[in-house]
Amino acid sequence: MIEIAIDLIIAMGVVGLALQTILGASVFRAILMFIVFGLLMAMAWARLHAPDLALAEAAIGAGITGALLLVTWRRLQAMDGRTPRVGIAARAPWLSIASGIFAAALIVALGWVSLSLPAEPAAAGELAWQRLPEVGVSNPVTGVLLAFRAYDTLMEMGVLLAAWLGARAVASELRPGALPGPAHAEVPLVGALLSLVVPISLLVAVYLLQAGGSAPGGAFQGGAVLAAGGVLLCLSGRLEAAERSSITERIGLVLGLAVFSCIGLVMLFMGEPMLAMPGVWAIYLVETALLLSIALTLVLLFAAAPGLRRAP
Amino acid sequence: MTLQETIAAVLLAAGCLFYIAGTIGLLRFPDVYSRLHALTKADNLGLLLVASGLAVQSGSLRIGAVLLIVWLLGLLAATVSCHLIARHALHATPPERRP
Amino acid sequence: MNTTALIYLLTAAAVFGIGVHGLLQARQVLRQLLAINLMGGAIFLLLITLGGGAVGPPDPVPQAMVLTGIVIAVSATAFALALLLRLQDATGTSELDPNDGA
Amino acid sequence: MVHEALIGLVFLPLLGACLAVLPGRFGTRLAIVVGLASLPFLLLPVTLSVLREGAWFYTLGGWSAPLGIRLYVDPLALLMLWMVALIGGLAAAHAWHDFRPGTAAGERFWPLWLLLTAAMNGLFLSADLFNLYVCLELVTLAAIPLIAMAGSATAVRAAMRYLLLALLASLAYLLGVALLYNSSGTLDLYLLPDALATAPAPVTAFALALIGTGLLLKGAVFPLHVWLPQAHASAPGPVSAVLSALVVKTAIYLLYRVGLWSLPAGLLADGAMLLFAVLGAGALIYGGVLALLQDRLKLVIAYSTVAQLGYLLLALPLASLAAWQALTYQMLSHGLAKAAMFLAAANILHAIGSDRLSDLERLDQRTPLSLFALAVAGVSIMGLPPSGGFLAKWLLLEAAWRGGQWGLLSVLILGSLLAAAYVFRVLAAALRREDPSEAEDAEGISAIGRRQATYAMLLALLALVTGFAAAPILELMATGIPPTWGAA
Repeated sequence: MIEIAIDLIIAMGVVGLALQTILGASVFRAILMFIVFGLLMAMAWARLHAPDLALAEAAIGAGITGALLLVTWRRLQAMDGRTPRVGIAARAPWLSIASGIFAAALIVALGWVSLSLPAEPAAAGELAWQRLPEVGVSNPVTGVLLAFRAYDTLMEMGVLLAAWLGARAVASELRPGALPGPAHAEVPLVGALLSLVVPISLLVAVYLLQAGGSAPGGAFQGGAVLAAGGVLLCLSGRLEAAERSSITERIGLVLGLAVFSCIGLVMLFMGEPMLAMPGVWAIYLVETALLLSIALTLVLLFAAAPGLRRAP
Repeated sequence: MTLQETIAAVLLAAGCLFYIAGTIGLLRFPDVYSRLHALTKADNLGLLLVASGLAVQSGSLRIGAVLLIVWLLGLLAATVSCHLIARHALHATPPERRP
Repeated sequence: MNTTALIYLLTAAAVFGIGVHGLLQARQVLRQLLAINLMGGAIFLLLITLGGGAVGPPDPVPQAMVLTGIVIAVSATAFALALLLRLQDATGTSELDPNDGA
Repeated sequence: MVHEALIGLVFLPLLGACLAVLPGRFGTRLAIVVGLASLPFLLLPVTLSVLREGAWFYTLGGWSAPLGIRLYVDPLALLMLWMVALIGGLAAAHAWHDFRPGTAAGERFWPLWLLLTAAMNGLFLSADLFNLYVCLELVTLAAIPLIAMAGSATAVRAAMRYLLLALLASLAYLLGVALLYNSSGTLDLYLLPDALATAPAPVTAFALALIGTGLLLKGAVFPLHVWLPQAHASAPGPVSAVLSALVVKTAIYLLYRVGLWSLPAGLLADGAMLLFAVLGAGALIYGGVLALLQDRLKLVIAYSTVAQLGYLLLALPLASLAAWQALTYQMLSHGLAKAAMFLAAANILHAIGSDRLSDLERLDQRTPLSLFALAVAGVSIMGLPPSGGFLAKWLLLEAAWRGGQWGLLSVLILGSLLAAAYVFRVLAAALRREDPSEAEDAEGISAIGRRQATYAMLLALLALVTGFAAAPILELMATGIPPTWGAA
């Protein structure tokens, strides 16, 4: 009974926050609502027995995405010189009504269709549980990500790399000085916080990585936590944008993709199938490379810069 | 209900009470500073009570230690963010209107 | 059907619809991106709930799909935000005029 | 050996992208050789094996489907892969001069181009619905920055619009896949028909409608084409070429895969095919009329893409061998001709500084090679003999005639007339002589201009040659006819 009540509270909160996100009076408010939406989604994941996702949602969905949205909003404001238009500017009254009706119809159809499906693991999922011992890790999600569907994970690293390459390509076309520089006054407390939080984020990232084999965690969650430490360093002005990326940064960006592909190719030329993992050590090696690439890419995307350097 | 469970329940309930008080303060107080005051004070204590309630309930020293770290980190984050928000609010108001 | 699953399936459907509505009627690109992210979240919720998350450990395959999806969503959002800055820089506005270029 | 070659088609461009990210001119050059120039050599053994043994699967990681992900290579996939290798290769050769390795622009351009190539190859080979989603996103996220790199405000606006709609389309696709996974228990395209036989029909219909809508939006099928003309017209030349020749085709290709390979035959399939045909007819006529009304060369070519994509859907209800050969041949000949046109248009734009039709006079003197390429490619687009386009359209007409589809027949003829009108309108504008004095050859002056004109010319000639050397390709395509049509 109490569990149903908790579910209801979470569900109502999620729906309410989603509404607030699209109706929020200002863009800033809408972004805040979206961040809280992400946090509440993390609770929904926990309730749905998916702690891996709860971690990922809190760290990536709410944390990194939220930071990206907020920093972009601030940059847009500084470029614009005025606040983005207040209130939801509807295109035409009839369009708003039509889209409302369409959305409502979609909700009914989707709700009806999904309720007619069995809410239980599918055939592929059953197989994943059965064949997990062959992989050598006990967290099934890690097994799927790094063994059964490793190809997805590899392509996904390509997507992350493309996002950074794309962001760099369009950002370098910006008029010189278009992006406002950071405006931080030195606050003593922040230094104290950083000296604690950044090492802790590294520690947590390493913990999540090694825990990922048997417990919730893994390269993505760890990478996002490490990236959060980097974001803090950028925000406080400890790291600042550089015009070019250093060779270390470039290697770091492609490390995940390159190590993953190369292990796959080595196995292929040893007569094994492509992307077969030679052992649990290989999974951890790949995950370490993924973690470093994810963290670095996310920090660089946040800084909207080709590279970073230590502030003088 | 064993003694352990009773203590845990009391601690959890007390923690929730503090959270509710903090939230009411956030919603009802007039300006940034008093809101922050309500929020940080009440919530930090609330977090401590909830964490100790959970620690008692689990009865494990290891989980208790982890919860202690959670509380300390929460405290740290709340302190710094509260300080930054107050600082920002102070700089955003012109000197003659500052409290 | 288990009540928890029912609750979250309806939540997912509602959030998806809200996202569609937000995307169709918002003018600022930032708001449209928020709406797209809401829709993504709704799909992820649907996947996990249908995968049996309401009753026990859910199907690991959709969980891995959602993890991949979350990373793709943050990548797409990050690139879209960079492009948005460029849009503001090149056109002086962070909105797309519905009447041009079509 | 043939397995290694197949894997190389995806992984060499991917590793090339990694290499191109590293600094220095040498890395980028090596990356282009490894990732792009190698593709035809990798494709040769794969093609031979398909010719000898027919279509085959490759199981990644040794985890058999439905648990793992499979690659599938069949004649249709081969056709698309060859198009990526040839059209992408010639467009890359064209881009080499504008985005030289070692320059700042080249450093930004090549990693994205290589990722786009890897993503398209991955997409054409993948047999897994969710993996296809990842590939689709990679295609989108690699292609859109290339549009924005043109730098103009129009290009940035077009890129933003494209991105938002492409993300919406991916989400519709993903939602459909989520529902299908739960109702059928598998993500494998080729296990789906059996698995769907027992699934509840309304769920299947709804999921497929979502997938279809997403793909129609990504494929810019009328009336969901609004993002395409500006995006394709404002991109840099070689990017426009691959966008029109390859990137939109990825969605159409997936539409074929889902519609013709995974959909259980029956009422649903028939209805969907009829809808596609109606949309295709709309695209053909609407795109043709709008192409006729544009006053910029690149916009004419872009609207022509909207129209020509219509052919790819129009013949779906015919479900015959001739129709299948016509569709695949249209895929190939349109790709070649359209890429040639966009490269030629880029050369003209570069040489005379404008692509307004009113500024195009006397192109036969100013940019003779590019104009010739444009005209030859135009012959294929119009469907005049002896081009590849002619053969594709002829096969379509024949299939429609045999099927007794008079409505379809008249739409086909109207479409060809419209294509003739807009191509002739461009050529007439280019051959005008308002000023009797001789103009000088603006293109032949520089070696780069000559070389860039040659790449456009090569593509146009290929579009022409496919009209002669069709028999082996058509035979191969006949062996790859979709299972639902093979019985017909």
